[in-house]
Amino acid sequence: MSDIAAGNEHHHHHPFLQHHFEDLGQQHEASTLGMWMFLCTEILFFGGILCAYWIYRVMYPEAWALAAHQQNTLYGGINTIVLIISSLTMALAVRAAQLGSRTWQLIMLFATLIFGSIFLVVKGIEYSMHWHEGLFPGSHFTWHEHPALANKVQLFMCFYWGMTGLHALHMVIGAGLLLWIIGRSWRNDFGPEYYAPVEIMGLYWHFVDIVWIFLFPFLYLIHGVHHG
Amino acid sequence: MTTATLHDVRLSGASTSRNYINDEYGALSWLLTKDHKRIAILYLLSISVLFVLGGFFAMMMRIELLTPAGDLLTSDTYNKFFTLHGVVMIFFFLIPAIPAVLGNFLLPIQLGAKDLAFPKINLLSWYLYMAAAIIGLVVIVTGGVDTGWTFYTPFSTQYSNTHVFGTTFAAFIAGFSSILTGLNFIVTIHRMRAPGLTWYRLPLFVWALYATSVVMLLATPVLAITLTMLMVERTIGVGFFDPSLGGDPLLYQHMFWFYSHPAVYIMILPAMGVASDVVAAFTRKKIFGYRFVAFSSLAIAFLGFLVWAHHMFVAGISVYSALIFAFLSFFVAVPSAIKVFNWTATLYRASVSWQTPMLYILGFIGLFTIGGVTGLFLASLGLDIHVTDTYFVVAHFHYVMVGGTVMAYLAGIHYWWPKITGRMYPEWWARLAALLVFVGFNLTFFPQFILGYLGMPRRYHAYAPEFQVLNVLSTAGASVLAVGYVLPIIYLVWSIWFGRPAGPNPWGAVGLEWTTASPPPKENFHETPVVTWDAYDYPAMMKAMGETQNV
Amino acid sequence: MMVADFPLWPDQASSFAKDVDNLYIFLIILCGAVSVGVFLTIFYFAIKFRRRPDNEIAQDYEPPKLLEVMWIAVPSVIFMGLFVWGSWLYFHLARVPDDALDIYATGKQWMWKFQHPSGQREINALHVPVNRPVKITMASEDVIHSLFFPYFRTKADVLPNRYRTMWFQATKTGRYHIFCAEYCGTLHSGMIGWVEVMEPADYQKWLAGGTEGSMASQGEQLFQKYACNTCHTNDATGRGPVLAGLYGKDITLSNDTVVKADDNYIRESILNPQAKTAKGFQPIMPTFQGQVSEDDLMKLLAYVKSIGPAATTKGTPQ
Amino acid sequence: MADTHHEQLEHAPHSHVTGLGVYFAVFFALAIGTLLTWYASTIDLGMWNTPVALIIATIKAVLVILFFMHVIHSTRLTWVVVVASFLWLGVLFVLTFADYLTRGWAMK
Repeated sequence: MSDIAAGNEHHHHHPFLQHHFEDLGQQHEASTLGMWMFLCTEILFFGGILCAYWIYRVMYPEAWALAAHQQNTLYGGINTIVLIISSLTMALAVRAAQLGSRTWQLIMLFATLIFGSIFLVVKGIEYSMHWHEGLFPGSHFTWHEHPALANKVQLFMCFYWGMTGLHALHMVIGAGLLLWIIGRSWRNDFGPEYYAPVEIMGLYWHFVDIVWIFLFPFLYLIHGVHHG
Repeated sequence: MTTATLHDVRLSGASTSRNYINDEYGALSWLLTKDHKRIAILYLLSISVLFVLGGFFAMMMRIELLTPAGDLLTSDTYNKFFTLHGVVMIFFFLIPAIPAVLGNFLLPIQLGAKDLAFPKINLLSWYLYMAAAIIGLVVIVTGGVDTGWTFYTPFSTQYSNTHVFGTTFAAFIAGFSSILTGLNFIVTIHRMRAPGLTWYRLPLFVWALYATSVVMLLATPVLAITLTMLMVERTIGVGFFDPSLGGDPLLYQHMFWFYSHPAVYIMILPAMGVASDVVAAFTRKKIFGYRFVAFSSLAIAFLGFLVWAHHMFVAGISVYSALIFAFLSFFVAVPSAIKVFNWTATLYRASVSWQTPMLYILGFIGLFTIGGVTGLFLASLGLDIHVTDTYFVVAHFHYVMVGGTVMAYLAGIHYWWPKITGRMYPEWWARLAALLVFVGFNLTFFPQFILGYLGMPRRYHAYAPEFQVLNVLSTAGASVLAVGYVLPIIYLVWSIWFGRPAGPNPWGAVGLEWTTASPPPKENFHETPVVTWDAYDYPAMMKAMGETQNV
Repeated sequence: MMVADFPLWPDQASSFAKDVDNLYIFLIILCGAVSVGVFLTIFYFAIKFRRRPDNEIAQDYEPPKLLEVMWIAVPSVIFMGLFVWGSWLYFHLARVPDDALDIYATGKQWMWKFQHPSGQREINALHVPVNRPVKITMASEDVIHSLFFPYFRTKADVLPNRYRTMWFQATKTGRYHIFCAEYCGTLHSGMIGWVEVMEPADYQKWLAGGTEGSMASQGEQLFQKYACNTCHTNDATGRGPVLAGLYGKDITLSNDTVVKADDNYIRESILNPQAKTAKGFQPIMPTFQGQVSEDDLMKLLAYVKSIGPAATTKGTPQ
Repeated sequence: MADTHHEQLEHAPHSHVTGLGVYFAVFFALAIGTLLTWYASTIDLGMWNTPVALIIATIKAVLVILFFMHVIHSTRLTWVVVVASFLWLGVLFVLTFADYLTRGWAMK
């Protein structure tokens, strides 16, 4: 027992070790585990609306294909690539932190922020186009191409705006967090011993990327439009 | 080593000078605290206020229902009161009550940790809870909401003229508070256990909180997205569940109950954990079938996710899926039965003390059993058609939620009150209150089973005259119950100043929380404890006590 | 009302009331025994083994582990039995007899509207003959309601935009409650009525009282009023499918899937015709969404049914 | 001594540094997957269009989770958390669809 008491006194007092943890290892494990738990709730959060989306997709396949056909595949595709690049730069930023390179950390974090912003700008352009085309659900919704399916196309657009909107909101939050991480990185807070915040930031960013990996085919690429 | 450590159970913590309460002073030291114990106190205060508010709505309803005609309140007011009763009691009392108050206070101590894994997030949980509560209060003051706590569409999205958005937003925020609490607990249990504290040495309260947290984490996000979709639909006028677009209101119900059925287990699982700890302490015995009880918590958490559509047997789901859900619903009762039988078996050849916490738990076991077996009526498909949406359901879930959760919450408050405040409550008054709660509860809710079978539907402001006798009985019971609830508030507050000092271990109970001072020091333990004994190892402790002549 | 002084269940006024009550009574006995057993056992143990000076420490006794197996296995077996019993009843309630009398119900905030095939309409009251299966086809005009007949032990939620059916066979003449069991707004508790179970002869007499013609014939008039008959002609020359003999048949759609021409298909084809166009026809029919009330929809449905195959192949109901 | 109390826990941050090659390989796989899923949507695969899109998206997601999010080098507990979230999502989908897909079944 005295052995243990002695052990407890031998903390290496790292400035970012919180008082209630035994050591940085425990702290790192706890925080990444916490982030994974949070992502688990995010999976079920997006999963809920996805489930609803799929129920209706199975009920109204024609309307779903027709509505997806209205989306701009080029913009969606560009955004997918942009987001994948940003995921790569994020992963490289974590690697730079692990290896203790402040310069590469900052470069990669900035790159991530820039690609994330490009994504949001493209998304904004798409939104404004849809808005002017009258594809926002509600009293101003306009649809003439196939009037019998108008209601269900509107239902699809609810999901389009809802799902991409939630995703974009996550992107905005992610960009804010990136700014904060960049600030800390600038102060040279991170190194091989302590990089949990960068890693957690990365987990979040990759998760947002994964959501888009699913949203792109679900909302833009539904095969099967029969023009009758 | 065993004896040495158990020896400490009686001796350590004698120094009461510095503790978490008097460590710092001033309002800010409480509002900005990261100490899990202080946050638990913040929760205790806010939850108590909301419990009284929810109770007020209940009492007004019971008074209205004295007569068949709707004469005291208008229909709209009555509808708002039952909605607010449900919203306040479920989202602001039952879900956070045991985890956020007792769990927050005790989990780190029972684990031998200095705090939860994420103290700042813990404080954030409380602020989110308060934000939600304040939005809820604003809604109440500015006119309320009348959709029922279930917010069924299309009534909530297109027909109600009340504050649906504000209320669902409040529930949404409260959900985040609950998610963060669950997350914090799981990480803490995995990563912050004291040396030697293996999984099978954990108190069953910890197991129960673990199972609860899993449900919080996996179910609450689906509520969040469902309410988000509802809020969007309410705001832009069309949306996801809108029948005129081809949307299906039953889809809302599916998604809502995917959360709200498991939420029932968020409310009852911690209560079962309290019951296990209290039964062990007041029988001085290890819980019979410890591992069965521990794993039955996890089994409930898992099976609880597979049964949600039993709320929808008459709603228009397919007959075949109703069969699946009914089948699974029966089996969620098995782990609950395991617990009840194991608690009962623990009493055999025990040393049963009739102190207040045990009184509540004895009541809990009986009432929870009634609540559980009446669930079988509702799982039996053909019978459910008749009794669903009637007072039978109301009685059933009050037996589980009030007879179960609230009784266990009161048991836990009394059991750990000496630890939390360092003072004993007055035993005689406490026993009287326990008796009043038990009698008042049964008088209130038992008649409602009969009312339900007679066909009185839920949420009725005015009712057919032949239902009056039973309703009067129920209201009479509610007033007894109200007295039973007011008494503890009075004597517990009284005891903070005038109660007998408790000492570290007034019950002679085993558990890390009883090895530290009452109230505990800010860091919980002066040095990290090393655990070498099993949970509820009373024989070993009694032996240690005998050896030190310190009875 | 034949309410005893202190009844424990309502009168058994339908063919399955007795079945439901039997399961109820069985469960009361079973669950009562379990609950009372648990209560008595805990209090017996709590008193017998109460803490006394010679009993400060619990005896070091572990009951046999076999108990655990027992109280997992025994409830499981009982639950299987209950599941089968309850499901048997549920299927019984879900399976509508072929010869049932058709009645149409509309729920709206806050009243019940019923229409009889012969054309009678009533609000918050329903007249039915005794000892004859009655099938109710229901829809809501606004929010979700639930049509509840406690004396018949049955209820079903009434949904907007979708037909549902329920059935019962009243076995006792008399006057029984109708409740709305799904909360639907301000006057939810006022959305109540009476079902009057009559001798068949009395029911016929009641039916003979003033009417604007049968539902089917009113439907036929609407069929002409909305000019449906210009396309849905009686021979295969029209621009729309022939409706005679159509009801209940399988239909191949333009995308080659097959659907059954049931109540909900007819309903959707009127309100949103291009959603499921029959194969070989152009999607040219205009939508009638918002133009036909729920009541009129039901009349049109009754008309399509009346010219369905059942009208020619099946004999008159007993 | 301080580190022996935590069964699954090593004391230093588990600092497995993934090689640059792996990151770039995953990136190219993701990019190719994106092009592939776009291409697949332009041709008629009969009933296979939806499954193909789903399979490609799932593979991409798994790659991100395993390599970018380092799950492949993480503790068992992390695996459990990841698998559990998808399992529960599966419960939501399967049981909800159990209702919708059987609504049309006739009563015998």
